[in-house]
Amino acid sequence: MFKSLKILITTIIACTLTAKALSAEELSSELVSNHTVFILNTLLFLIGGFLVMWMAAGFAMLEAGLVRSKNVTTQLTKNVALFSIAAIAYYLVGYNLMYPGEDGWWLSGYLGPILSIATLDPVGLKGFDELGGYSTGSDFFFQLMFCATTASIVSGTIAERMKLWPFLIFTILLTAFLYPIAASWQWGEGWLYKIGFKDFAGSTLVHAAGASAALAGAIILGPRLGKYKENGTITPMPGSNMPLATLGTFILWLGWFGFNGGSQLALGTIGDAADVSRIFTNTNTAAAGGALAALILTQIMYKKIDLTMVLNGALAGLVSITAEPLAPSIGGATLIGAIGGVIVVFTVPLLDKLKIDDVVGAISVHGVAGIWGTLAVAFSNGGLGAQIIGTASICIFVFLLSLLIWYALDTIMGIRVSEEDELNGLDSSELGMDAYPDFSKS
Amino acid sequence: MFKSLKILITTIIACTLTAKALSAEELSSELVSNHTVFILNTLLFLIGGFLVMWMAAGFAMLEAGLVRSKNVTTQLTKNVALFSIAAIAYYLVGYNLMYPGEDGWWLSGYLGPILSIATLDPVGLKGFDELGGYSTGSDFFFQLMFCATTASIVSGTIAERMKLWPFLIFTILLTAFLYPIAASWQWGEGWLYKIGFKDFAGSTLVHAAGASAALAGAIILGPRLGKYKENGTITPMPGSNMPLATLGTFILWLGWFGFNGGSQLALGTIGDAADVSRIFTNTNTAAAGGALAALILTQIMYKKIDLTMVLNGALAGLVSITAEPLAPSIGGATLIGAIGGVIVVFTVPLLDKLKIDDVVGAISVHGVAGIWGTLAVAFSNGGLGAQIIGTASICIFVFLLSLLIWYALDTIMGIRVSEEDELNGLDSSELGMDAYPDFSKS
Amino acid sequence: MFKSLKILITTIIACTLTAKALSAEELSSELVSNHTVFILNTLLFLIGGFLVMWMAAGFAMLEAGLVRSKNVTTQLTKNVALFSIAAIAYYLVGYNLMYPGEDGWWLSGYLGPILSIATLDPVGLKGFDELGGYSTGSDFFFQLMFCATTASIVSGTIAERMKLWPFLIFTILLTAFLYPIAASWQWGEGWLYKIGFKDFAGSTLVHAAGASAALAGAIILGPRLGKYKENGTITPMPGSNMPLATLGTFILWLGWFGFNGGSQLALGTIGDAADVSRIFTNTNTAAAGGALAALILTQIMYKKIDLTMVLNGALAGLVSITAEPLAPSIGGATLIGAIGGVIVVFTVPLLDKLKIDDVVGAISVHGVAGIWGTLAVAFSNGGLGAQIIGTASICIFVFLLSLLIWYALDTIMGIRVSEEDELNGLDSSELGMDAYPDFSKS
Amino acid sequence: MKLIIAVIKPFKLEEVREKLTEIGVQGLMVSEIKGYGRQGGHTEMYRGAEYVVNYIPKIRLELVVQDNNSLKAIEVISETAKTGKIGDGKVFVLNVEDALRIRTGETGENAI
Amino acid sequence: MKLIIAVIKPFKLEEVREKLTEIGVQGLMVSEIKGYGRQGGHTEMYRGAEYVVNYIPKIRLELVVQDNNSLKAIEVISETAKTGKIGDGKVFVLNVEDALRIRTGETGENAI
Amino acid sequence: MKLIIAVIKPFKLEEVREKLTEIGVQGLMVSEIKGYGRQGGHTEMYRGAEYVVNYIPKIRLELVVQDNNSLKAIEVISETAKTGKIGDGKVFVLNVEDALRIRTGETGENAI
Ligand SMILES: Nc1ncnc2c1ncn2[C@@H]1O[C@H](COP(=O)(O)OP(=O)(O)O)[C@@H](O)[C@H]1O
Ligand SMILES: Nc1ncnc2c1ncn2[C@@H]1O[C@H](COP(=O)(O)OP(=O)(O)O)[C@@H](O)[C@H]1O
Ligand SMILES: Nc1ncnc2c1ncn2[C@@H]1O[C@H](COP(=O)(O)OP(=O)(O)O)[C@@H](O)[C@H]1O
Repeated sequence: MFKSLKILITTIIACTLTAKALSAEELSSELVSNHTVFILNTLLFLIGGFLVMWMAAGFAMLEAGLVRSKNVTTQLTKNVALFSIAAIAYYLVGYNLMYPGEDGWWLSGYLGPILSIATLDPVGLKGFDELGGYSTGSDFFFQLMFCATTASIVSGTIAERMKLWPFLIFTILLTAFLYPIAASWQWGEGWLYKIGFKDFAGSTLVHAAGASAALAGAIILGPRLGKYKENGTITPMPGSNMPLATLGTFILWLGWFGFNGGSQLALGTIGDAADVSRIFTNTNTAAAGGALAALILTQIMYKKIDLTMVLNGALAGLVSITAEPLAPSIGGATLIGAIGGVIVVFTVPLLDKLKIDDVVGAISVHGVAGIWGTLAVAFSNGGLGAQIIGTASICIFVFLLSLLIWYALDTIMGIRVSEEDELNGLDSSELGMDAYPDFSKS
Repeated sequence: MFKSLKILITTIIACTLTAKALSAEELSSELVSNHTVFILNTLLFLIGGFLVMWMAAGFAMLEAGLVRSKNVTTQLTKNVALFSIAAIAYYLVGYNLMYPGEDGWWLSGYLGPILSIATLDPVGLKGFDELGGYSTGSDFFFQLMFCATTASIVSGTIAERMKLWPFLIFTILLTAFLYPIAASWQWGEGWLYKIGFKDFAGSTLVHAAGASAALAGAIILGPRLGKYKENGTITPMPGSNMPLATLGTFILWLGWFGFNGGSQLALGTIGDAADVSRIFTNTNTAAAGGALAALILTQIMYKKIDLTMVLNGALAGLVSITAEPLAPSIGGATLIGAIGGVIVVFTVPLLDKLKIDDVVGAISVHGVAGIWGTLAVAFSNGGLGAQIIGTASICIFVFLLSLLIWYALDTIMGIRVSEEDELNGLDSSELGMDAYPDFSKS
Repeated sequence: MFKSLKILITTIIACTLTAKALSAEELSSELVSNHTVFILNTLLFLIGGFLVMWMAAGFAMLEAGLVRSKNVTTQLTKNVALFSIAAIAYYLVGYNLMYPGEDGWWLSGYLGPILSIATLDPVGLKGFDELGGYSTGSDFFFQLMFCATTASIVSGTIAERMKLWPFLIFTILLTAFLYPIAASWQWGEGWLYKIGFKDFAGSTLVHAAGASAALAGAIILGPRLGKYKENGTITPMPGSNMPLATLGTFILWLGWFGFNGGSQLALGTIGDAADVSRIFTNTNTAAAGGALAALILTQIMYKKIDLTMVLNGALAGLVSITAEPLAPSIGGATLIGAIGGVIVVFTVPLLDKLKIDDVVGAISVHGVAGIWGTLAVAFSNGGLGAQIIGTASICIFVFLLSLLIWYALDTIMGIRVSEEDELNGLDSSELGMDAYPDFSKS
Repeated sequence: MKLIIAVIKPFKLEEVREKLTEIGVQGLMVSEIKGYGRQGGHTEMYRGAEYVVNYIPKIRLELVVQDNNSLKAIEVISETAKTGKIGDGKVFVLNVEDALRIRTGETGENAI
Repeated sequence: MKLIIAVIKPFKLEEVREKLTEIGVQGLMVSEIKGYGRQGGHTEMYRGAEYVVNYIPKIRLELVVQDNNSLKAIEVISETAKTGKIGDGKVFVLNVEDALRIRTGETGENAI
Repeated sequence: MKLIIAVIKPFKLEEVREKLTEIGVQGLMVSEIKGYGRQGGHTEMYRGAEYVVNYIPKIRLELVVQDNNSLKAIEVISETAKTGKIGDGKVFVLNVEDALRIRTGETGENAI
C-alpha cells in the first residue's frame, strides 16, 4: 500500500515503454494508455473496496453466531454502528491524518494533520490537470474500509458484557485517531516506512492493531461472569448459531480477496494484473491451510473437530498471509496460513488460562496470527529487525492508548453492564429487543 | 441513467480527443480506445448488475427477519418468485416499453410499445456495424435488476396477511407495465426527461414507485389482525430473526454500490471512473449517516436504541442519496442520508397512527425518504419545480394504478387470507411448510 | 473453456485489426492493446473466480438449511473442510493433471501428469517474455473454484448419515484426481474435446460429475434411518431452516454469473464483452425459468407451492443453461431453465421411489438437469452424438470410480455412523457441538 | 390449591391471559408444545412425498390457583379459548400439596 | 383419570405415539426438554476447554388417560421407548381431578 | 413420591442443579418457559410503539423425589434460587402415584 511509490513505478514503466519509440502498431498493441491505467487502478480500488465493505457483514454474522442468543441483537447493533461511525470519523479526521503527504505532518513521520477533512475529486474531474494513477474517491473508499475493519475486530472480543455507548465512543477515537496515526507511520510514509518495515495489506497495521485495542478492552473489562471459576475450571459458553458463524467466515474469506488483492493498488500493467492474481491465489490457499491445520489439530488434540476453531483457523490463515500475499509460492502461502491455524488452536486456550476472555477469539486470530504473518515477511523479504520494530511499535502504541481510553471511559461512565443485566443478557437491558423473539407460533 | 445522452457525451469526448491530431505517442498514452470504452462500460453494467441482483437476497433476508416466524417461508417464497417473475416480465414486455427509443412510442413521451420483446446483441457481435457505448445485454441485465428491486419493495409492506397468488399476479403487472411505463417518462427520455427532472439512480423512479405500489396494497389489504386495538394502542409484532434482518441490510448496502455506481452508465473515461468513485463514497456515507441518525434519535426519544430503526435508517440513507449520489460532497451526502434516517424514525410511527400497517417499514424507507432524496436534488442542481412534478407524477401514477389493480384482485379472488389462516400463520395455510420445523433433536 | 483456442482467436482478431494498417488515429481509437486484453481477461477470471468461491458459502447455507438441526454443525464443517481440501489437492495434483498441455499427457487425451504441482507467474511477470492472454494465477484461481464446486455437490446428498473423515478422504481423491482427469478430456483438450463435445461451463463436467460421485455415495451409504418405511411410504424429514436454504440459493445464483460468465475466458474484445453480457442475462433468466416452472408445477400437482422445490428449480435452471449459456436467446434460455425446473419436480420423488436418499436433491439438480443441459446444446449447436458420448463417458467414469472409492472406504473404515449416532444426530456424535445450543436465555 | 394445565390455540394466549388477570390470577407458566389430537391428521406434501401432520403447535398454560378460584379460572379459560372448531384444547386439574414463593419464603396459598 | 408424564429419547417419539394410538390414546402434549440424569456426565471440548455435558435433549410426553387405561398406557410406553441403554427415561403417574374439552364443554372422562 | 415443579430465573439453573445433586437428586426435567407474574409489566418500545412486556424467560424444573427427600429439595431450591428480587419464582409440590424407569422396568421409589 505504498501508494505514491506504486504509482511512480507504474508511470515509469509506462513512460519507459513509450520512450522506446515503437512504431504506431506496436504502440497501440502493447501499451496500456495512461487513462486506461487510471481507470483500471480505480476499478481495482472500487472492487476491492466493496469486497472489504462486505467484511463488515462477515464480522457481524460471525460475532452474532458466536455470542449467546441473549446478546445477539446488541452484537449486531454494535457492528452496524461501528461501521457507520468509522465512515464518518475517517472522513472528518482519519484519512488526511493517515496520509499527510510530504508537507502535511504536524510531527514529521509521527503525526499528521488532525484538522483536515477528506475531499474527493471534482465531478467529472473538471479542471483537473494533474493526472494521478487512480481517483481519490476510490482510494478514500478503499482505505476507509480498512479503518472500519480495525474497529470490527474489537467488537467481538469485548462482547456479552460491555455497554453499548462506551464501545461506540471508543470506536470514534479508534477510527478517527488511533488507527490513522499508527497506519500513517507506514502507509503515510512515516518513520516505519522509512526504516523499511513491510506490511503489504496490514497483518499488523490493521489486524494486530485491532487486536491490541481489543486486548486492552478485555483487560479493563474483565471476563464474563462465571467464565473462569475459582477452582480454575473454564466454563465454555457456546455460540448460539453455527450457521451464522460459518456464513460470517465465508463472507470474510470472500472479502479478503479485496483486502489483499486491492492492496496491490494497481491493475494497469500486466505485471500488476498477474500480481493481483498471485495474491488472490495465495490468500485463498492460506485460508485453506489455516482451516485444515485447525481441523487436523483439534481432531488430534481433542479427538473431535471443533468447527469454531476451524473457522478461526481459516481467518488466522487469512490474517497471516496479509502481510505478504505476493511473494510466497502457493506452497509457501499454504504453510504460512497453516501455521496461523496452529497458532489459534494453541493461543485460544492460552488466553483462557490468563483469564483474558475473548469471546470470538479475535486476539488470537487477528493479533497473534497477525504478528506471525508480519514477522514471516522476513522469510521472503529479509529485514527481520524492521519487522520486529514495526510490529512492536504499532501494537504497543495502539495497546497503551487503548488501555488509557478504556480506563478513562470506565472511570467516567463505566464500561460494563451490571451483574444482573449481564446475566439476563444485554439484549434485554441495553436494547429491550430479543434477537429471536418467537421461533414459535404465537 | 440517460443512456443515450451519456453515450453521446462519451463518444463526443473520445472524438474530440482524436480530432486533436495528437502525435502517436500522446495518442496511445492518453486515449482510451473506443473498444476499451465499450468493454469498460459493459463491465460496469455487469458488476453493477450482479450487485443489484444480490439486493434480491437482501430484501428476502430483511423481510424474513422482520416477519414473525409463522410467516417466514411464505415471505421467502414471495421474494424468490417475484425476482423470477420480474426477469421474465421485463424481458417480454418491460424493457422495450421502458426504452422506446425515438420512434417506438405509442403515445409520444408517455407510452412505449407493449408488444415488443427484448433481444440481445448477436453472439460475438457478429455482423455488428454500429458500435454503441456498451453491449445491449449488459444494459438489459442491469435495467432488469432495477425493475426487480421495485417489486421487492412491495413484498415487505404487505407481508403476513396477503395470499401468495394475488401478490404474484400484481408483480407481473408491476414489472411488465407499471414500472416500465413510469420509468420510460424519465429514463426512456419521455416527458419528464424533457422538462428537466433529475433522478440519478431512482430514488423516485424505483424506490418511491415501489413504495407507492406498496402503500396502495396496504390500504386495500388493511392492517394485520390485532395490530391496532380499538382503544388506539398499537401492538408491536416483533420480527423473528434480527441476524437475518441485519444481514439483509448489509446485503442491500453492498448491492447499492452497484445500484448507484452502475447508474453512472459509463466507466470508459477517467472522469467517469472518478465519478463512480465519488458515487461509491457518497453512497456509503449516506447509509452511515442514516444509520447513525436513527441510532441517536431512538436513543434520545425512546431511551433505548432500536436496531430495526437503525437498519431502516441505513436503508433510508441509501434511498435518499440515490437521486443524486454524484454532486454532493461527502459531508453533504452524510447529511442527506442522515435526514433520511430521521425521516424514518418519525414516519414509521406516523403510518401506524394512520393505521397503515407496513410490516418492514418500506413505505417510510423507500417512499418518504425516496421523495426527500429526489427533492433534495434541487439543492445541488436546482429545478425544484421539475423535481416536484416528477416525484408527484410518478408516485401518483403508480399509486392509482396499483390501487386499481389491488382492488380488482381483491374483488376477483380476494387478496387476504382468512382470519384463521392469518392467526395460524401463512406458512401453514399457504404453503404447509414451517420455516424452522425443528430446532430440536427429534 | 477451451482456453488456448480462445486466446488464439483473441490474438488473431487483434492481429487482423492491426494488419489492416489503420491510420494512427483509427488505431488508437479502435484497438484494444494486447496488454489491456491481458489485464481485462485476467480481471474476468478474478471476478468470476471470487463469485464462484462465494458459491461455497451458498452450498454451505443451502445444505445447513435443508438438513435437520441435529446435523447442521457437521454439514457446515464438511463444507468448510471440502473447500479447503480442494484448494490444496488441486494445487498439488489437479491443476496440471487437468491441463496437461500438448506434451504433458501420460496417456494422450486420457491421463495427464500426476506428479506435477501448480506454479504461478513470477512476481511482476519479471523476465516474462511470452505474453499469454491472461495471467496463470487468475486462471488457476478460477479453475480451482470449479473443482471445489464439484466437491460441494457431493456433501449435500450424503448428509445426515456419513462420517466426517471418509467424506474428507473422498474429497481429496475427487478434487486431486477424479474431477481433473475427467475435466482434462474436454478442457485439457483431451479426447472428448477432439470429438467435438461441447460443455461451455460444465453442466456435465462439473455438475453431473459431482452428482455422479454423490449418487455412488448414496448407493453405498443407503438411505437415512426411517426414510423409507417397509410399507412403501416415504417419511419427509423437513429441512431445519428455510431462510438459510433460500440464502444459499441466492448466493449460488449470484455466484453463477461468475461460473458461466467467467467461462467465456476473455473480456478483451468488444465481442467477448457482449458475449459475457449475453451469458449473464441467459444465466439469470434460466434460473428464473427453473424457479417458476417448479413453482407452478408444485402448485398444480400438490395444490401448494413447495419452496424447497422452487429453490431446487432455480438451481436446476442454472445447471441446465451452464452447458451453453451463450448461444440461446433469452426466450430459449428461459425455456431450457424451465425444463430443468420441471425435471427436478419429477426426479426428486422418482429417486425416492428408487430408495436413493438424496438429502438436498443434488442428484436431480446437478445430475439430471446437468445431463439435460448438456444434451440441449445440440439444439443450438448440433452434434448430439458427441454430446451423448461426452455426457455418458464423464458420468460413468466418475460414477464407477466413486463407487469403487466409497466401497473401499466403507470396507476399510466404515462410512456410516452407528444407528444410535444417526438417531441422536451427527452434531452430537461426530463433533460434540450443537448448531443452535441455546435459543433461550440460559 | 389446584394446578390447572390448559392446552390452547396459540393465538388465544393473550386473550386468555387478560381474562385470567381480570379474575385475579397473578401468575402463569407458558410453554410452547406440539399437540397430538383429533385436530391433526391432514396430509401435506414435502418434496413430492405425502405425510400426515400429526403435531399441531399449541400453547400450554400452567397456573396454580386457590381451591375456591379454580372453577372460575377453568370457566374463564374454556370460555375465552373456545372457537368451537376442532383443536380448541383441554383443561386438566390436579391437586397441589404445597406452594412456596422463593423470594419471600411464603408457603401455601400465600405463595401463589 | 391419570396424568402420565413420560420422558423418552427423542427418536422414540413416533413409535411411542403410534403404539399409544393403537391402544386408544387420542391426545398428547409433546415438549422438548433437557434431561439431567445418569446418562449425562461425559465431557466434551469447546475451544480447548473441557466441560461436562449435563443436559441431554429429551422428549416429554403428557397424556391424560382414564384410570383403567393407565396401566396399559404405561406398559406401552415403557416397552416401546426401551432401548436398554442408559437414559431411556421415566414414567410418572399423577392423579387428575378433572378434565374439560374446551370445544364442547364436556368434562370428566368424556373430555379426554 | 412428590413431583416438585420449580420455576426459577434462568441464570440460577446451574447452581440449583449442583446443590440438588449434592443432596442426592439424580434426575431433572428442564424446560424453557415464559413466565407471567408480578415481575412483568414494564414497558418497552418497538418501532415507536410502546408495549408491555408480560412474559419473562424462566426455567421450569421438574423433579420427582422420595417423600422424605421432598422438604430438603424444596429448601435447597428456595435457598439457592433466591436473589431477593421480584421474579425469583415458585415451587409447587404434587403427589406422584407411581414411577417407572423405562430401562429396567423398576417401579416406585426405586425408579427415581
Ligand atoms: N388425553 C389427552 N391428554 C393430554 N393432552 C390431550 C389429550 N387430548 C387432547 N390433548 C391435547 O389437546 C389438544 C387438542 O385436542 P384435539 O383432540 O386436537 O381437539 P379438541 O380439543 O377439539 O378435542 C391436542 O393437540 C393435545 O395437545
Ligand atoms: N427423579 C427424576 N425426576 C424427574 N425426572 C427424572 C428423574 N430421574 C430421571 N429423570 C429424567 O429421566 C431422564 C433419564 O434418566 P437417566 O438417569 O439419564 O437414565 P435412566 O432413565 O436410564 O435411568 C433424565 O434425562 C431426566 O430428564
Ligand atoms: N399462581 C401461579 N401459577 C403458576 N406459576 C406462577 C404463579 N405465580 C407465579 N408463577 C410463576 O412464577 C414466576 C415468578 O413470579 P412473579 O410473580 O413474577 O415473582 P415472585 O416469584 O417474586 O413472586 C412467574 O414468572 C410465573 O411463571
